[in-house]
Amino acid sequence: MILQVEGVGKQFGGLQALSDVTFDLPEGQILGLIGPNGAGKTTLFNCINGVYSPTTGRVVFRGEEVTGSKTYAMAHRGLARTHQIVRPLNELSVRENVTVGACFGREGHGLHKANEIADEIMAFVGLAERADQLAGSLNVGQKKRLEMARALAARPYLLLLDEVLAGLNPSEIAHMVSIVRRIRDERGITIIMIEHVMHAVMNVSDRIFVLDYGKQIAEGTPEEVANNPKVIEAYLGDPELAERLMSE
Amino acid sequence: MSGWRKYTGLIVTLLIVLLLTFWPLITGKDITRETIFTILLSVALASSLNILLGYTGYVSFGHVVFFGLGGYVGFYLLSVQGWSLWIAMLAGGAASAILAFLLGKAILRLRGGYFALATIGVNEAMRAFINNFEPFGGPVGMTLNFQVYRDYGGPAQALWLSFYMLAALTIIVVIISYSVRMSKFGLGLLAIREDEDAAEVMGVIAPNVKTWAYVLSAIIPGILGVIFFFKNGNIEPAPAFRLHFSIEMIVMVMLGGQGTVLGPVLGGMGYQSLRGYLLTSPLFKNIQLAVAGALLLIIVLFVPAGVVGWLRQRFPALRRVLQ
Amino acid sequence: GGGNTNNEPAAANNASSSSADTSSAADTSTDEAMPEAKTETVVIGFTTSQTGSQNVSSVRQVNGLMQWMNAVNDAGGIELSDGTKVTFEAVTYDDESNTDRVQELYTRLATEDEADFLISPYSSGLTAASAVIAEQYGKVMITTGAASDDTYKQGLTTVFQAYTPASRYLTGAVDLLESLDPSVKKLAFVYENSKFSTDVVEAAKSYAESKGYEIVLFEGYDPETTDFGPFINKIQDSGPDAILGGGHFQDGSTFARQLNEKNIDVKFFTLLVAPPEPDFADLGDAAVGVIGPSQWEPLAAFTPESAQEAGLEWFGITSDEFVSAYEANYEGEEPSYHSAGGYVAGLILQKAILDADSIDPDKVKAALEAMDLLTFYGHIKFDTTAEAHGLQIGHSMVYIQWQDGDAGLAKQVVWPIEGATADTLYPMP
Amino acid sequence: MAILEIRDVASGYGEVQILWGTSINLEEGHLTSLVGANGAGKTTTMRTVMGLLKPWNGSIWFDGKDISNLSAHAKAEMGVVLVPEGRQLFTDMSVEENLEMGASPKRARDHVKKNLDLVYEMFPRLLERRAQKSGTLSGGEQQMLAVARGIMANPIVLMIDELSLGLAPVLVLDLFQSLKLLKDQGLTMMLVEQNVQMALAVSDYAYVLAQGKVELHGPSRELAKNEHVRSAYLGL
Amino acid sequence: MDFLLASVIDGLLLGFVYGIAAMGLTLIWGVMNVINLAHGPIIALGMFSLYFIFSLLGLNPYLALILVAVLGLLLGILIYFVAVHRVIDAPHLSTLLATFSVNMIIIGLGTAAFTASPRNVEFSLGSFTVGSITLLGTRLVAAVLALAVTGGLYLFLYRTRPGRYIRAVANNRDAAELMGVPSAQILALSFGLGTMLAAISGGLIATFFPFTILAGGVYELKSFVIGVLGGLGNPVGALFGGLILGVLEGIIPTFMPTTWVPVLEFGLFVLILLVRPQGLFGARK
Ligand SMILES: Nc1ncnc2c1ncn2[C@@H]1O[C@H](COP(=O)(O)OP(=O)(O)OP(=O)(O)O)[C@@H](O)[C@H]1O
Ligand SMILES: Nc1ncnc2c1ncn2[C@@H]1O[C@H](COP(=O)(O)OP(=O)(O)OP(=O)(O)O)[C@@H](O)[C@H]1O
Ligand SMILES: [Mg+2]
Ligand SMILES: [Mg+2]
Repeated sequence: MILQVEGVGKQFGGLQALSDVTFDLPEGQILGLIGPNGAGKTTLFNCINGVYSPTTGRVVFRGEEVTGSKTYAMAHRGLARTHQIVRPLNELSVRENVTVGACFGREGHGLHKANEIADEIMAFVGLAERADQLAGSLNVGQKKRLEMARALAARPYLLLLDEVLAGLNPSEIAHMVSIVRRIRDERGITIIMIEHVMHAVMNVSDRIFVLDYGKQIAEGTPEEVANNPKVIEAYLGDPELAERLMSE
Repeated sequence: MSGWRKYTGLIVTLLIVLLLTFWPLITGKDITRETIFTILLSVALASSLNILLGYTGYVSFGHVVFFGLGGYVGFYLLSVQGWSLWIAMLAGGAASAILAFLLGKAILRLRGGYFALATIGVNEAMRAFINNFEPFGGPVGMTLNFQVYRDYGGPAQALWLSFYMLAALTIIVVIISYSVRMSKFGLGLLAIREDEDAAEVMGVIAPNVKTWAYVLSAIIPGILGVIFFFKNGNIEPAPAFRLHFSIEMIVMVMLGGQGTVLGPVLGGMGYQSLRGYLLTSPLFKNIQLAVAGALLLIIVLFVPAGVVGWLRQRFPALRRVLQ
Repeated sequence: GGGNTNNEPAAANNASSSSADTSSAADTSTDEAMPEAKTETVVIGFTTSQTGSQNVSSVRQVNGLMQWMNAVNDAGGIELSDGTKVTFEAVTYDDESNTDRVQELYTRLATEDEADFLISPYSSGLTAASAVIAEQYGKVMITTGAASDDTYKQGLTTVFQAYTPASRYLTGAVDLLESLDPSVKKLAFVYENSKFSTDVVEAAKSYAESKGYEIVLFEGYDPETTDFGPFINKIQDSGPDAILGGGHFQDGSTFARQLNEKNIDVKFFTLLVAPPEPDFADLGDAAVGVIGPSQWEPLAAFTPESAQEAGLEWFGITSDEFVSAYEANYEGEEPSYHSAGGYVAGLILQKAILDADSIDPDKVKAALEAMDLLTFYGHIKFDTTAEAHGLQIGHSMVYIQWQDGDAGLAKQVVWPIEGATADTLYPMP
Repeated sequence: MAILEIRDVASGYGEVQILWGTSINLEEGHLTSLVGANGAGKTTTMRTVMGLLKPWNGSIWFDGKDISNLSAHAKAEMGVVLVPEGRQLFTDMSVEENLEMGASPKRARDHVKKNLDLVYEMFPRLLERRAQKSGTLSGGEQQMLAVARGIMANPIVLMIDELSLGLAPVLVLDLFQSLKLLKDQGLTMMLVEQNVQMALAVSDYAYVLAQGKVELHGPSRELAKNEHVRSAYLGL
Repeated sequence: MDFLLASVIDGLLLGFVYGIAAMGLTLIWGVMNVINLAHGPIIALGMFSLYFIFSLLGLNPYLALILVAVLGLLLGILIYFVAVHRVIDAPHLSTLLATFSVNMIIIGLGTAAFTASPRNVEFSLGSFTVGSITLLGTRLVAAVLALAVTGGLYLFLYRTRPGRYIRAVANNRDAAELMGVPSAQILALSFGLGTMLAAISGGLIATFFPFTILAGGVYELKSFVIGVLGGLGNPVGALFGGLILGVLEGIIPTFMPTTWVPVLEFGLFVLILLVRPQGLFGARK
């Protein structure tokens, strides 16, 4: 198991954003994390990578307890993430952004080696032509790829992707999905992805985990989850309604 | 050949500093030396501050505290304890570094305006404390007995000595500034400047990196303080911890272009030359402050990236030369 | 008005050369016309606090100095034995009452402007900063408006003090108090934290203690202080009979005003610097009874006759001449001791050049070291020992008090008894 | 009649030109979609219409008046309202204060009560969170609030950038339904939406933007059926 | 005991005026995230305006204060449009330097025009003696006025539409603009209000202490301390912060030399920044 989440809960003032979330993640899996808005998905990421320390429960990463570690410590241990609302280092070039990931990530390379890694990763995600552009001037799709590239450059064991497909058009989504799959297949990196684009997440995940109001309501293969009435009610909505809207 | 080209930015900057250094030797005039002394001092201070302000993005409004504290510690050792200038300089630098380290652990947690205010607070608290601290002469400060200068070849010779040491330190600062800019450490600083939380998520140990940047930007002002007040012959709390001076340092960094190696050098030169001119110009001397303010305002409003930043934007071809 | 109008000094950058011939005589075209009437222009450098806390006193000091300079120049300069006429030219800048600026500007005066002699700025703090530069560049400097003793104990060799040193500023006040009321025992010292005032009160304190006084409060305030509330509360709490202290004009007059507003009862109140200034009268009631030490008063009578009596050489004009010339020059402004101090600094230099019969700095310095004379301002003599070279040892203070007389509020000399113009008003109203 | 006309507008950031003569007409009471690849200039178009960017060329007409050079707040006063990309909430204010701020234009002040009921009905989650600081809402909740605040302005023309960004599928459906309701009440809308299929399904008319120019436009239904359009521009 | 009481009362009365000065600073800071380094010189201009109106026009100082307030408001709006508006969205440093250059301009012109010699407003409301404590009339009136100003500002910010706009613009300028709020005008108004408060506090201070064009600097530094004590953008907090500072300034000298006051003051300031940067009373935004 690369990651074990045991009874994790998080409270903000009077709000229980997460309660008693438990799951294990074997190495090499892609886990889809879905759930309605405000279900606590991002909060769960934040508890795993150390942005918040959980109010209850523990997080075990690669056999060691890491509950409440600092974010940079988690990065050094081999955990990388992207942000739902992108956070590029605006005044630095795309290459420098990616180099930061390589320099300070798990392997902690020197500048020279880190630059080589950055070049390779930028080519991989399709940002090579943008290497010398300032990160702030990228468009949404490119910024998402940049987030991805920075995380990958850290050579993580586990990658947390928070809505990397949001704001992308269908062809971009297809491209991004193939990248996600290749990350796992070619690099053996385990992935958890939060996503609202259903066809994509159903397509790429080995297993899906569903949160609602901070609680786990379902877990299983994409098919099992898609047909789970609780999930349909809380999250997917009435499939016929969609049909009806489109055919009107 | 290509090995050299990699360092063009550094070489250009060093050439400018060296030119300044040799100027008084060429003219052989005391006043040139005095003018260049003021300029080099500004260049060195601005370059040190730039490590924090330009690279890390933390606006220190009270950076003069390191200049003052270093100056006081060194001056005390020189004049009261009778130690040699060299040791006093080291002690001044060390005192500033230690203060920066302790402060770094504490106030660098604060962001943006809060940090800026905290540095003002630290400076004012330090000044008020020294004002009450009898071993350092309290409010009236300390005066160097002229006997001390004789150890360094008499007052006139001591002035030259101070100048050479300042020049050497300026060169060191420029090299440090360049090395930081080009290093992994520097990249970490830039990442912090852009988005500290995101940088941490990527693995930059921000608390440590920031603290070291702070320490690095404090050492040289500490040593410079010793040289400056040794040359001055006396030290008092008000001039040693003059808040206005801190702000002038920021202005210099800003004027030249923050976050670049060359910027603070040009900024320091430009600011001091302009000020020297205004102070003595018969036309402006009565309203020199207002004229300087108006010029500053124009720069802030219309050339916010500073000279170097503006040139880099305008002529991308010059980027290699203008680091 | 006490503005900085009439003394607008020579423009900054025009001091091209110190020994250039000037066109005072029509000898520029024809060499043989009057070959012996050579004119030397001596450049005198100094700064003025046109702005900042020392502004009032500094401007008066410079007014005095300029009056001397204009008088000498109008008279065709000083004539040396070889017939050379020495005239003077001033180069000055605004030091903003700021030590940093002082050092920068004196360096400029000593090098760029090639000043031959320097005069100090006003105040001990600024002067200490400028003295360092004078010494570093080996320039002879006459200090005035600067009484602190400390400066002269740092191994200086080219700096000469016109003022009575701080250590003798308030000792006379203690003597005066003792003569007025032997029953008084409790003193409070509240003083400005500056070189000068600290020197003054420390000397006065040990003098008072040696005379058996009890010091119930001894505390300094920062130069920018405008609110004396906390001190006044402390004074009230410690209940002294007499208050001594102060610092410079601004803080001193504020202190006096607030003490009066709060209706504090003291019998005897002495302040440094502020009371002798004519502007102190603006305080009205709050000024009545306040005593202050003065370097010079128009009423103090130093004359050629008194010089003869004391066996000293007399030099220069009389007090009356000084006052009337000053009032004529500066729109009726009454000179204060700072004005006289400025004038006498020039006078000392003039006498030294005459004695040296040269403008060579080394010779002038030797003449200064040998100087021992009486002027309208009093006795001038410098310490020549290595420990305190340049310290003034000839001159001493007089004490004035503001009294409400028939002609309204007026200053009276009350001490020393020999020179007194009125009895001391005691206790204070 | 077109209530809002964008005539041959050019615009961009700094010295970079993004729009190269874009023309769009919004018919009164219609829902118009603006689609195109990432970076095509959709957001830039909306920002220019709103006055957050100055048009370099061309003009913008609202209700027969040239509004090209008015500032954003003046346009909002007139009833042209934008729900921006990136939400732009008042993060330090509560949910309800945000909604109240939405009703700042004079024309909205009399309808606060009614509109508040409307948006709480559309987004019950907001009612639940009405006293929470909006900065701490989840991504999707923030998106709801942004849309709701736009509605509070009682707009004549409502422009929404990235309507369904980060919203759960169930909500997206509800939202589209609500939009249809609003449309039925006579509101004119312009929509940018990555879920192109859905967008074309609910809108009346659509513009396809590519590299800062309008490549194609026509009734949504026709575009949705056009195979060439589907493959070349919509990535379907 | 009397001594302590007298010191506390002195401090308290002064604290009201500190509070107003700080309120101006913290309003501008809270609303536009601008640390106004021209605050000190504006306080000094307040002093000079009152002085001139009083001594040239012979107006009662408290009537003059109304004029001073209006002038302060207008000056602030002017400064905003000339120096701040262009850089309001730029990084922190730009606004700091922009306001600092205004500081230099005011001080530069001020010294040229007024010289650095101290001025005094020769005005007194006499004093009242209660037991052994003497209270000055001018200070009592100043305290009352300070209370009134605080109340007015509070009501304005939290009970009026422009007040709400100010807070909205403070939070997200673009969004406010999209909601139909003329953000530039609102920012200018906020800046104007901030400088108006500075000018008022300057005017009040002028009725009890002598001053020069440089005199505002001290109050600017105090305002920083108070702003942090009371929490940014919170007018009531600023008033309380001012009172706390005033009382400290009164009490500390009863235990140690007065020159230690700034050491403790700034020490406390840094400490509060460290442990409670939102201020003792929490930043209300
Ligand atoms: N710092 C915080 N303080 C208070 N409440 C918070 C904070 N962060 C999150 N919340 C609340 O916790 C809940 C879960 O938020 P979270 O961001 O994890 O949702 P999410 O599942 O990622 O939703 P989305 O799909 O909309 O992004 C939300 O209701 C949110 O308002
Ligand atoms: N502030 C900016 N400065 C410079 N270029 C920018 C800026 N904002 C956007 N751009 C560029 O303008 C182009 C158009 O961007 P715009 O945001 O209008 O596209 P969009 O159609 O909304 O795309 P998306 O679907 O990604 O939101 C992009 O190439 C982008 O990189
Ligand atoms: Mg989320
Ligand atoms: Mg967009």
